[in-house]
This record gives sequence, structure tokens and C-alpha cells, in this order.
Amino acid sequence: AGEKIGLLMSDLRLERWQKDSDLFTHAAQALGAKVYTQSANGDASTQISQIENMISRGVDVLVIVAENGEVLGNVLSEAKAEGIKVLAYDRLIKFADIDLYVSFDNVRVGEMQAEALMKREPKGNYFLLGGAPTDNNAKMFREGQMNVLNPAIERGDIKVVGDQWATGWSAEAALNIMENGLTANQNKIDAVVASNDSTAGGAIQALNAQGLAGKVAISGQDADLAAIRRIVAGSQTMTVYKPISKLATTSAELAVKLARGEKISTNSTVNNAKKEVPAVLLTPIAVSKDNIDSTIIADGFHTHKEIYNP
Amino acid sequence: MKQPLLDMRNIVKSFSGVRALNGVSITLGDGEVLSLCGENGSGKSTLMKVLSGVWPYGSYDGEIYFQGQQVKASGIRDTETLGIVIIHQELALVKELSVMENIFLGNELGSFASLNDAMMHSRTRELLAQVKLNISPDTLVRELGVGQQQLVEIAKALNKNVKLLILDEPTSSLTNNEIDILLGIVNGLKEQGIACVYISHKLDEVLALSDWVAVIRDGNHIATKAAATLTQNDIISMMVGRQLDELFPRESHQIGEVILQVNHAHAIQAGASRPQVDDVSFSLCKGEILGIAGLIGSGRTELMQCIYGCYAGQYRATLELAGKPLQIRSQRAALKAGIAMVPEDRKRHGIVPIMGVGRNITLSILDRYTSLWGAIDEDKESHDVHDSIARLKVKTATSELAIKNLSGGNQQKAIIARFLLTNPKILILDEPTRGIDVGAKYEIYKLMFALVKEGVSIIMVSSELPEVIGISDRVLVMHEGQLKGEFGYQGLTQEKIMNCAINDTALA
Amino acid sequence: MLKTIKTNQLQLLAMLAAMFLIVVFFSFATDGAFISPRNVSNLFRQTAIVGVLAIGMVFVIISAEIDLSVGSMMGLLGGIAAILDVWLHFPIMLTVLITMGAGLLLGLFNGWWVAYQKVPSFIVTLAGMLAFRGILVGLTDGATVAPTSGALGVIGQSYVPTGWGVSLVLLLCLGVIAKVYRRRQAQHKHGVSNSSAKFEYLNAVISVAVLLILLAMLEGYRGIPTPILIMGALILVATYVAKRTAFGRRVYAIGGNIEATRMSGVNVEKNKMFVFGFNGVMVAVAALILTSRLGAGSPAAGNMAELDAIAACVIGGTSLAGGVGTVFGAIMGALIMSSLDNGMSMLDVPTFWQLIVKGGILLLAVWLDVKTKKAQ
Amino acid sequence: MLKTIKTNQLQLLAMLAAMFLIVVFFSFATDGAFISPRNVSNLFRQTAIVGVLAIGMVFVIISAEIDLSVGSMMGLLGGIAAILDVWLHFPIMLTVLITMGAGLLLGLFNGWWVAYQKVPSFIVTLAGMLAFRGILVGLTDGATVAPTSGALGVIGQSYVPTGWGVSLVLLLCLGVIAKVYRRRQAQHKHGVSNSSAKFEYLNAVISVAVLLILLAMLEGYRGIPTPILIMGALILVATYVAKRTAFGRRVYAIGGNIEATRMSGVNVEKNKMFVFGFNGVMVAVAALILTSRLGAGSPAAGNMAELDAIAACVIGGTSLAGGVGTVFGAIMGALIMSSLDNGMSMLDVPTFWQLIVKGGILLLAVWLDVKTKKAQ
Ligand SMILES: Nc1ncnc2c1ncn2[C@@H]1O[C@H](COP(=O)(O)OP(=O)(O)OP(=O)(O)O)[C@@H](O)[C@H]1O
Ligand SMILES: Nc1ncnc2c1ncn2[C@@H]1O[C@H](COP(=O)(O)OP(=O)(O)OP(=O)(O)O)[C@@H](O)[C@H]1O
Ligand SMILES: O[C@@H]1[C@@H](O)[C@H](O)OC[C@H]1O
Ligand SMILES: [Mg+2]
Ligand SMILES: [Mg+2]
Repeated sequence: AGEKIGLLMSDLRLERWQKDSDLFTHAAQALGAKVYTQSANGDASTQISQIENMISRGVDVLVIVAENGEVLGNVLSEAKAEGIKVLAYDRLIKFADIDLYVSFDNVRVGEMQAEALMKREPKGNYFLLGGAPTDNNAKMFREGQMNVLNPAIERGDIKVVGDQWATGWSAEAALNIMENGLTANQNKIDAVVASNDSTAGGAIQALNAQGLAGKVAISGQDADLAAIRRIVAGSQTMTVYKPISKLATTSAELAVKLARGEKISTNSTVNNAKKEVPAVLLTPIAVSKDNIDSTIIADGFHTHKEIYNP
Repeated sequence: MKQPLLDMRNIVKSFSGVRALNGVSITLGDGEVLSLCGENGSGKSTLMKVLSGVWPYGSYDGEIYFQGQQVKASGIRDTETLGIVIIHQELALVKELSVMENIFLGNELGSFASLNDAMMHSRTRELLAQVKLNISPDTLVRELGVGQQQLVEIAKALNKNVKLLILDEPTSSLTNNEIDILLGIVNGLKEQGIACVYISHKLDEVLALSDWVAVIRDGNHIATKAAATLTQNDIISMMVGRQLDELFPRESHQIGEVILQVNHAHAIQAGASRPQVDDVSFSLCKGEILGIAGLIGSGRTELMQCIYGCYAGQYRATLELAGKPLQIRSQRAALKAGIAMVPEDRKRHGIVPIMGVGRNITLSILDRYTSLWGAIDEDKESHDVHDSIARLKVKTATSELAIKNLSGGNQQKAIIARFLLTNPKILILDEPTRGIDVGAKYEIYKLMFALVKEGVSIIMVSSELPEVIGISDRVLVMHEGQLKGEFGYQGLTQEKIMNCAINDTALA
Repeated sequence: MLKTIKTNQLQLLAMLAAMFLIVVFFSFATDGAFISPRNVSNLFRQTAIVGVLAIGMVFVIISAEIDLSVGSMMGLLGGIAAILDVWLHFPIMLTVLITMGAGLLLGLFNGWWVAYQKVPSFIVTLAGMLAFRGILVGLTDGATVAPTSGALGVIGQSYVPTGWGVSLVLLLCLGVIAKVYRRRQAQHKHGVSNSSAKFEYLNAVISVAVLLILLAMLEGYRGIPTPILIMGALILVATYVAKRTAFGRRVYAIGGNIEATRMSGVNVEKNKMFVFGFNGVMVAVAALILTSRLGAGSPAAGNMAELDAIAACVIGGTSLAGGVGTVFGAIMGALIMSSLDNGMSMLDVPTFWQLIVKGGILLLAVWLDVKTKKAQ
Repeated sequence: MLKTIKTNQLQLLAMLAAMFLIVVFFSFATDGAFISPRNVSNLFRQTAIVGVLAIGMVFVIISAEIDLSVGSMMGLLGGIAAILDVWLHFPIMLTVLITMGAGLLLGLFNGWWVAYQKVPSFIVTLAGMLAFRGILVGLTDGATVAPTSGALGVIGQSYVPTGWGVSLVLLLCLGVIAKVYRRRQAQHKHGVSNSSAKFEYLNAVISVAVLLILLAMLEGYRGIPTPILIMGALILVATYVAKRTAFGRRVYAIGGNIEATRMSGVNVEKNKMFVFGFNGVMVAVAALILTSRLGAGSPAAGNMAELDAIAACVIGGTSLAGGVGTVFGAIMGALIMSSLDNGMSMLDVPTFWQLIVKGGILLLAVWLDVKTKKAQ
């Protein structure tokens, strides 16, 4: 007991990361470890400094939600030199010698979003509402979305009528973009491919003003409480629930094991352009009205009361 | 004796260890005018800042009694409620606001929720009429010349409940005409029983106006005497500690060939009703002192700006320097050609306030000290600085003191020093002795003669007619942007110049 | 006639010209969709938040200070409003009052440090920018606080009923005409000849025309959006404060020459503190609109909004050196910026191009303004 | 003796005192870990980027302008460096040269608009902030450009070999002593009496002591980090430029009173443009360090860095009104800020508290500074 774990978050101003952080800390503490948490507020340089500080403080394991998974190679070679184990949490860290990757497949998330929308609106006008133009994950979601949409686009079933990105995943930017998109297309939009719940929230405000909330299919991601309520209310079609409690607890267990030098079992490997990284890949779950109870509530991610009687 | 209105006892004021006032006492009765005389930096303004609460109670030693009550002001607001109103030496108007807004700043009329502009308008118009300023209350102060601004300041002071009016060098930027207006105002106040402390380097005004003259030298009170018993020379000898034989030390000097020929100078400010400079041509000879007189707004400064390449609007002029045509599009080009100009508005165009005196002096000639490495040779520089300070008798604690801490006159000397260091062939002095004490003036005149003897040519724009007549070899008079007269100095009188400047009658 | 137009009027013209060019360009590019009633309504609603922020900011900048904290402050106040509404179910009036009160306090807090403690406003408000965001994240624990009540929704989402809207605008038009008339009368009485009379009338006529056209457009969609009504009311109040009250005049004086103003006996500290307090209230209004519009309080809300507000002021002719600026200019600045955002997103311009074009046009617009002023 | 200490020396003392308090506090709170050689090394490396940016920025602010584009410019230049290195496999020297050249050009571009076209620098650089970011996203298509070559890594990641490092610092110490000695001699020669002699010696002794302690600490870990060597060299050069060259003198004069400086025959436009050009080069250096540290060019890199750089200058006593400021102060400002970040992250303070505390301490530090100055 007494293992020291450094947990490095990318940005606690987004609802889901706060949850990740709380769940992880709980689980790790239950196993007798001590967790130090830092958040980089969305800045990769800050994150590097924080990793350096964690190293000089002498942690045993680093658990990192990378702000940018491609810029940590240098600082992590420092960690390696100090014999510190590294676990990439949720986002893959490339070009670095890391010990473990626990995540969901981001491309898969994008695919699920598009699939759910296609199921409801197999034909029609699609509006693509991307995330932060400077966030690598935003691009991976888009990649997944296009994997699914492209065949339909080529067939001519689906027409992309707009492609805009919301700076900083901001709901306000998404709201403005959606208002303009609706105006430019005379409301002839059948589905909005929103990459997460925060931007979906903004877009739905715009749809709502046109009386289109619920009529236009719209995706999301993260299973934010606000989004789940919207799904219940019918204004949002789906969100991608990444069972964060599972992600967090699994990671916590594995991190403690890494610290103790125990053997760990994984279910896959992922190439991170440096090596084959042992990986535990969890499956994201598409959540719609029908399966809220069996997923979100069953997992204790949000309670029944929170969702239904605010 | 009846209780005096004002009684300042033993005032001592120091700035970081340096004593500016060393136990000065003055008293003043109702309706009396006291003039403060003394060299630049002797402590006149400081004494008045103490009196008006700019330096609050506790930041100086000594006591002040006003109407029998001890004054312990914490700021200007306190003294104003007592009826002590000061017009500072450095103009304190907000340039972007209108004349009316400035006059009522801090004392706006109207309710909390709404200003009564109509009332302020008519009151402003009255006040402007009182100071004989014919401008609209809505004119922005930015658009006024220095003299006009000074009159606005006076109007602003008159708008307050005055019992004691302090005027710190109010006439340094006024022309005779305006000075007369001002003296009239002060005399009027006197009749109403309002007292006045008057600071000026113009001793004729001092004698004409005051009941008492107090002289300060190096922060020490020398004497207070009844004005009636004094002559100008008495005051001067108390001020400088010795006699000056004459005010204008004209020395004979050689005047050579034409060195600068200015032809068809025009300057037009967008939006103005007439050109500020309207087809002016003149010449300047080597070793000559050319005086330029005229009323405020007659375009003298603008004409000089055309020559120095810094006129803000559109301008053209053909220049010939020593027979060769010359193109001047910037101050840099002018300096390169050997033309230097000491600007009129010291605060705006002269000093870099937070820089040291020395660095202000060498600002124009840094290239001269620059080595291969781009480094300034500070030995050489400080040598020049100390020479200049000594030559112009700039009174400053060290050459590193920020220039804004110097008295107005000493700032002026430092700026003159700056341009002298450029070794100009032609030196333009725009109101060079504005705000300068008689002793320093004398030295500046001496300096001018020394310069012309070395072959430098000088153009001196001045509103002080005795100076224009006493120093110039030749005098040009401007009126409404045009050249209206040219005179030799011999037999020239103030009347001749004024006639020409006002009545538009060319006598040349 | 042109000669008698004053610099600030010219500035206004330059800005109107820039705005006009933008409108014409986007109208053509979007086949008229840009000036459809609906998009005009969008555009205005999208301007409201930055517009309200700019109203507060312009006073701060005129007084020669700066406020970098408004983005975070708006986030925090919006978060407070959402918490009161969503978590505590406070009645809407109370929520509004508490939020505005909190805005006033935060503003006065900033102002106190600047005015009385003489800490540069850049530092005070930079500190606020960090601290307010920290408090917001701490309060909400990083979660989005949603959904807000229907009552709160009214502030940012509803429209003014047609009858009311039309009456208000007509009243406004009458006001404009009455003002010009009264001024002419007063000038007559005082015997002031003013050669720009024609200009003044023209100005009034154009103002009325613009107001009526906008009214027609907005009514052509759903009526005047409530946030626009709020912004409009604040513009009137703020213009009045700036031009017609002693406080306003002193703010200009402080920015123009603080020493001279102090010498004139003005309590510059108090006035400066109030400027920040006023700004805080404006931030609170903007925060209410934002929260209502988003239907949620979000911990990232308002990020970087200070930059937009400052930019709106500067584009609108406010000088960062203080002493110069108008409320109307700041609003025009905000409108220009959101027109660019709106137009480009209507045209579906790729994001990176949007950034480049927006930067370029900002530069050009202000450059144009500088050139016209200089030419004068 | 105290009376003869000048205001800027006092300011320095206040800043050193603030720094000292921060160090003492964090050292106790972390049981000494804060001043362990390793953490000192970290701290300095974490300061280098903002430090280099502050060196360029301080000149801009002294000349009474501002540069909001440095964050985006650093991102763009870092992106260019990464593209040259990763995609095009340019040799490192060429990459460095091109990046610095590009920095110079971008800086001069900003400067040209400010100086010759008279567009307020706030607007020019706000436009740059948008446009440069847009270009970066366009160039990289929003993707991270990685991994950079080992050669590029040297700039931000390596350490100076012990022998070299020690010699350099000793040389520096000698230089400090020689300087004081020479100055005393010169003053003697000119017969200038200077009562602050003791202060000057004390100053030199303290400087040397601090340098040696730092050297010992850094050598105690892995030696002097290369970015710190670079920053150190730039501090020397920039201090020299500011204090000893005509250019530096003119920059102060321009910020102090631009009109008077122009009347004195200084080409203020050219000098202003060069200030921005110089700043561009500093941004390029910072960009190289950043890209090397990240091992990548990232489209989000440098976001908001302008604010840190400006804050460093202001904390370090630079006046936003122009005319006042020192390179050393700006570096101290940068160091204070990164000490706070570093110390709090060592202490594991929750993020939202970090924001609040950082804001609070910024405010207090500058307040202290203001108070000391006023007391004098
Ligand atoms: N704020 C200050 N800091 C330091 N020294 C000052 C300050 N104000 C005035 N002094 C010094 O005090 C002395 C008296 O200055 P003061 O302005 O009173 O002179 P003055 O008699 O009004 O001169 P002038 O006729 O030139 O206006 C000068 O040596 C000046 O340098
Ligand atoms: N027609 C005018 N209307 C209003 N103001 C004017 C007019 N002409 C000149 N002025 C103002 O008067 C000021 C003084 O003008 P100018 O500098 O030409 O006069 P000057 O002869 O040099 O007088 P001074 O002794 O004040 O230097 C100018 O700055 C200008 O603003
Ligand atoms: O879950 C999402 C995360 O993966 C992305 O990087 O940032 C936005 C979040 O919504
Ligand atoms: Mg004086
Ligand atoms: Mg003049």
C-alpha cells in the first residue's frame, strides 16, 4: 500500500473529466494508493510541466489523460528513466514508451454517432458539427463519422449541407453555428452530427428555437447529465456513453498493479508509432432513450432521480 | 494690524532630501496682489502647490492660516472650498473635452441624473466674454493654441468661488493683447476685494499690477517689499544676487549672405476656413537673428513647422539652403540639413518626461556616441551632458533626475541644449524664453549672440515684443497666415509691430 | 458641407461604410439569405452578448483602464444564475437580482483595487480572470448546470409581442426627431449658428429609416428578440450616462487627463471604482442572456469573451489610451465582428479560413478608419 | 543609505522579496522538494518559453504598444519548424534559420502596420492572433506534426556539459565584477560622487552569489538546461540593447513621449517596426524551444501565451503606458508566475484552487510593489 499515483487530466472544465477524476481517485484510494491530481486546463505545455513536477515529486505511476497525445514523448522518456510506469488513459499517447493503454476507440465513437443518426434518418441533409479544430480527438471522431457516412454520401442518400467546427468545444459557438446553418438551409436539415454533448447542447438550443428539437436527429458523446435529460425529453437522439466508471476503476486497478510491479492482463495491443502497447479497450455504448436504464443508471453513472426528477 | 487673509509661516518642503523651500513666510491682505519673483527653480511653484493643497498637509513643515483659520488641506478640493483657486503653470485641461466641459469639470451644473447644458452654455459664454475669448463653448480644447488655453484656465478659475486667486505664470504664453485682458481681470477682482498671488518673470507686469513683491532665491525668502518702492532692477538684483546692466545684451555681429530662402510656403489644415500659412516667402542670412512677431493664431508656428518638416496637415514650400534646393519631409531630414527647431509646446513636443535630464539632452545625437557595436559611449555622452548643463546653467540635482521634476524654465534650457548639440546651421526658436526668468533669459540672449557670431543663423518666433525688438536684426510680422511687414530693428517700436499685426497695414 | 463634419462623425461614417460593405458582400454571396429577416434576427441575437459586454467595457476603456476579467466573470455570474435557477429553484426575479448584485460587487471589487490601491487594472483583472474561473469550476464542480427553467429562458430566447415592439420603436423614432428639433431650437435661442444643420437632419432621417427597416425585418420574422430589446435599452441608458451626466463627463475627463481632472477637484478614485461597478452590472446582464440562451451554466462559458468585448470597443473607435470612445461605436464594432462570424458560417467557410479572413478584415476595417481620419 | 536607492532599484528589491517569500513558502510546504536541484532545473525549464517571449514583449510595451499575436505566432512558427523537420527532413540549422527568418518577417509585418499605417497595435496583433492561428490550422490540417528529430530535440531538451556550463557562469561572474569596477573607476574619473556605492557592491556580490548557487543547483541535477542557456544569453543581449545602445534608448524615448522623440529627429516609425521585428525573432526562439520540448508542432500550441508574456512584463514593473520597464524585471515576472504554477502543482492543490490562488498572489505581489514604490 501507499503507492503514489499521479493523475494528469487535460481539462476539468468539461463535465466528463471531472467524473473520470472522481471515480478514478475513489477506486485507487480504496486499493490503498494515494492519488495526486493535476489539470492542464487545455494546454499541452502546462501538462508537460505538470508531468515534470510529478516526476520530481517521485510518483510510482503516471496516469495521463493527454491534452495532446503526440507531444509527450520527450517528457515521458524522463519518466521511464526514473522507472516510473505510464498508463495512457482514454487518449492514446504516441511516440512514447508507455506501459498500458486503457480506453475506448475514438474512431469507433464517431462511427456509433453516425450509425445512430443513419438509423433514424437514412436519407437527407446532414450538418456536420465538429469539435475544437485544434483537438486531435475531434478529428478522430470525424474520421469515424465519415467511415459510416461516406457510402451513403456517394450513393446520394445523404447530402452534407454544412461542416463547421466549434472552437474549444464551446456550446455558445455551437449555438451560433447551428442558428446560421439552419438559416442558410431554410431549416432543411434532417440530422446534426455533433461530436459531443456540450456542442450538442448548444445546437439543440438553436433547433428548439425553430421548433425542430426532436424532429432533427442529433448525436452526442459523454452521457453528460444534461444530455441524458435531453434524450429523455426527446430533443437529443443519442449520446455515446463511454462507461467511465468501468474505465476509471479498471484503470485504477491496473495502475496500482503497475506500481506494485504485478503482472497485468490485457485484451489487446495498439501500435503507438513507438511500440506495441498492451491495451485494455472498453466498448463505448450508444445510448438512446431505450437503454438509459440498463446502461447509465445500472452503472450508477447517474441516478434515476437525477435524470427523471431534477 | 488687521488680521491678514493669508499667512504662510516658515514653509519648508523637500524632495527626496533636496530642499526646495527653506522656511518661506508670506502674508497677504484682502484685495491685495502679491507677486512672487525668483529665478527658475527657486521654489515659487512649489510654494503655491503647498498653499493650494497639491502637496497635502503633513508633506511639508510650517503653518498656513487663511482667514485666521489654520489650513490642513488633504487635497485641492479642500482649499477650493476655502476659496483658494490656483491656475497651474503647466496647463491642466483635458484636451479631448470641450471648453465648456473643462470649465465645469468637477462642478457640473444640473441634477445627478441630468446635466443642465443650457445653463452651463450661457455661463460659459459669459465667462469667455469676460476673458475676451471669441470661441464657441463647444470647441475642443485640443483645437486651441496655448494662449487660448491659458485664457480658458482663467475662465475656469473665475467660475469658482474665489477669495484668493493664484496665477502661476499665466502670461508666459499670452500676447500683449491678452496680457492686457488678464491684467484687467485681476484689477477687477481686486476691486471686488479678491486677493491674488501672481507669479511672473515679466517684471513690468509685476510692477504694474502688484501691491507687494516677494522674492525667493534658492528656496529662501529674500524680502517682501511694497511694489511702489521698487524698480525692475531692484527686483532683479534681489533675484539673482547681482545687478544686470541691461536686459537685452545686443552685441554687434557680422551678417552674411542669404543662407536660407523660403518661397511660397503654404499650409492647410483640413477643415479650416483659411490656410494657416498663405504664400509666405522670406530669406534668412548667415549670422542673422530674424524675429517673427504676430498675434496668436497668425501662423508663425505653422510656418516654422513647414520648414522643419513637421506640419501636421498639407503643406508645400520651396526651400533653398545656401543656394541649393532642399527637400524636407521630416524632422530628421531637417536636422540632417542643419536646421534645428526648439518647439513651442514644451510638454508635448519637447520633453520626454520620465527620462533623465541628460538623456533628454542627448536624444537627437545618439548616433554620435554609437560605436561599431551599437553601444553608446557613455563617457563621451556624460561629458557632453555636463558641458551642456553647465553652459546653459540648467538647475538640476543630477543629470539622471527625471526631467519632469525640473522647473519649467530649466526644462526649456535642457531642450535648447538638446538642439544646440546638433550643431545647427539654422536654429529656429519658437517662443524660446517662455517661462524663463530674467537671468536665464539674459543668458539665452547671450548664447544667441555667441551662436550668430559663430555663423549660426537664428529664427526667433516670439510674442514678447521687447524681446523681438531687443534681440532681432530684422523682424517679420505675420497676420492671418500672411507676411504683412518687414522691419529693421533700428527705430522699431512695439506700436509699429502691433499696428502691422492687428491693423493689417504693411509699412515695409 | 463635408468640411463641417467632425472627426467622430467621420469615424462613424467610416464604420457604417465598412458595415455596409460587409452586408452587401455577404448578401450577394448568400443570394440574399444574409439579409433575410430571419438571419437579421439571428445576427442581432448573436451580437447581444458581446454588445452588452462592450457597453460596459467602453466606459472602462474611456477611463484609460482595461478589464480582462469579463469573460471569466460572465462565466461565473452565468454559473451563479444557473445554480440559483436549476439547483435552488429560486424565482426568476430573485435570480436576476442576485446575479446583478453579484456583478456589481465583483465589478466594485476590481474597481477598488484599481482606484484605491493603484494596482494596474491589467493585473487586477488578469487576477480576476484566473480567480473567477477558478471559483466557477469550484462551485459547479466542473459540471454543466442544466436545464434552466422556462422563466429564465425568456431573457435570451423570447420575442417582444408585435404591438409592443412596434410602439417602442415608433416612440424611439419620435424621440430622435424631437431631440434634433429641440437642439435646433436651443441653438437658435442661443444664436449659435451651426453649419452642420443639414447633416444633423440627415442623420436623424437616416437613423429613423434604419430603425424602421430593422423593425420591419425583425417583425418579418418573429418580432424583436428580447435580448435585443435589453441591449437597446442599455444602449440608450449608457449613451445618456456617457453624454448627459456628470459621471459620464468625468469618466471622459479621467481618461483624457487624470491629473488635470484631479486638479479640478473630481474624486477620480470614486468615479473609477464606479466605472468598474457599472461594468460588472453589464457583465451580469450579459451573463443572464448567455445562460438563458444556452439553457445552461457551463464552466467554460465566456472563455475569451473579454477579447471580443475589447475588440468591439477598439474597432468602434475607442482609444486604448483613454478619453475617447462612444457606446454606439462599441456596438457597431460588436456588430461588425458578429456579421463576419455569421456571414462566414452561413457560407460554410472552413474554420481556418474564417480565422484568417476575420483577422484580415479586422485589420482592413480599422485601417480604413485610420486613413479616413488622417485624410481629414 | 536607503534614501539613495532609486525607485527602480526599490522595485527590484520588492520583486526579489516577493520571489523570496514564494520560495521560502513552497520550500517549507514541500519539505524542501521545491528547492531540490531537480525541481529547480524543472522550474527554470518551465520558465524558459514565457521568459523568452517576455524579453521580446518588454520592448514592445516599453515603446507603448502591445502584441497580442505572440501566442498564435509562436504556434505558427513552431508548426513551421515542425513541418520543416518532420515532413521535409530539413537539416536542423536550416530549420532554425528559416524559423527565425519567418519570425522576423511576421514581426516586421505587424510592425509595419503599426508604425507606418498607424493602425493601433491592439488591432493589428489581434488580427494576427486570429490569422496566424488560422494559417497554422490550415497548414497542418489541424493535426499534430510529430515526432521531431533528435537534432531539434537538443534545443529544448539537452543540458550543457558541466565543463562548459561552469566556465560560462564563472565568466559571467567575472563580468559582473569587472563591470562594477569599471563603473566606479569611470565615476571617479569624472569626479561624480555616488553615495550608492555600497549598494552597487552589495548588488554585485549578491548577483554573483545567486549565480553560483544556481549553478551549483543545476549542476547538482544534470547541468544547465540548454533553453536556460539560450534564455540567459538573450537576457544579456537584450539588456545590452535596452541599456547601452541608441536603439534601446530611442525605444524608451518613443514610449515616453513619441511626439517629442519625433521632433528630436528620431525615425520613430523605423524604430517601432524594428521593435516588432525583434519581438518576432524572440517569438521564433520561443517557438523552437516549445516545439523541441513538445517534440511536435501542435495546432493548439501557444494558445494564450501572449497573456503570460504581457503579465510577466507588468509584474516585472513594465508600465503599459510605455517608457518604463526592464528585461530583468520581465524575466523575474515570468519566474514568479512559473514558481506559483510549479509550487502549487507540487503541492497538489486542486485545479480550481490553483486558479484562485494564482490570481490572488498576482494581485498581492503587484500590490506590494505599488505600496513600496509609494512609500518611497
Ligand atoms: N516633484 C518634484 N520632485 C523633485 N524635485 C522637485 C519636484 N517639484 C519641484 N522640484 C524641485 O524644486 C525646485 C523648485 O521648483 P519650482 O517648480 O517651485 O520652481 P519655480 O520657482 O516655480 O521655477 P520656474 O520659474 O522655472 O517655474 C526645483 O529645483 C525643482 O527641480
Ligand atoms: N482660424 C482659426 N480658428 C481657430 N483656431 C485657430 C485658428 N487659427 C489658428 N488657430 C489656433 O491657434 C493656435 C496658434 O496658432 P499658431 O501656432 O499659428 O500661432 P502663433 O502665431 O504661432 O501663436 P503662438 O504665439 O500661440 O505660438 C493654433 O494651434 C490653432 O489651433
Ligand atoms: O469526450 C470527449 C473527449 O474525448 C474529447 O477529447 O474532448 C471532448 C470530450 O467530449
Ligand atoms: Mg514654476
Ligand atoms: Mg506659435
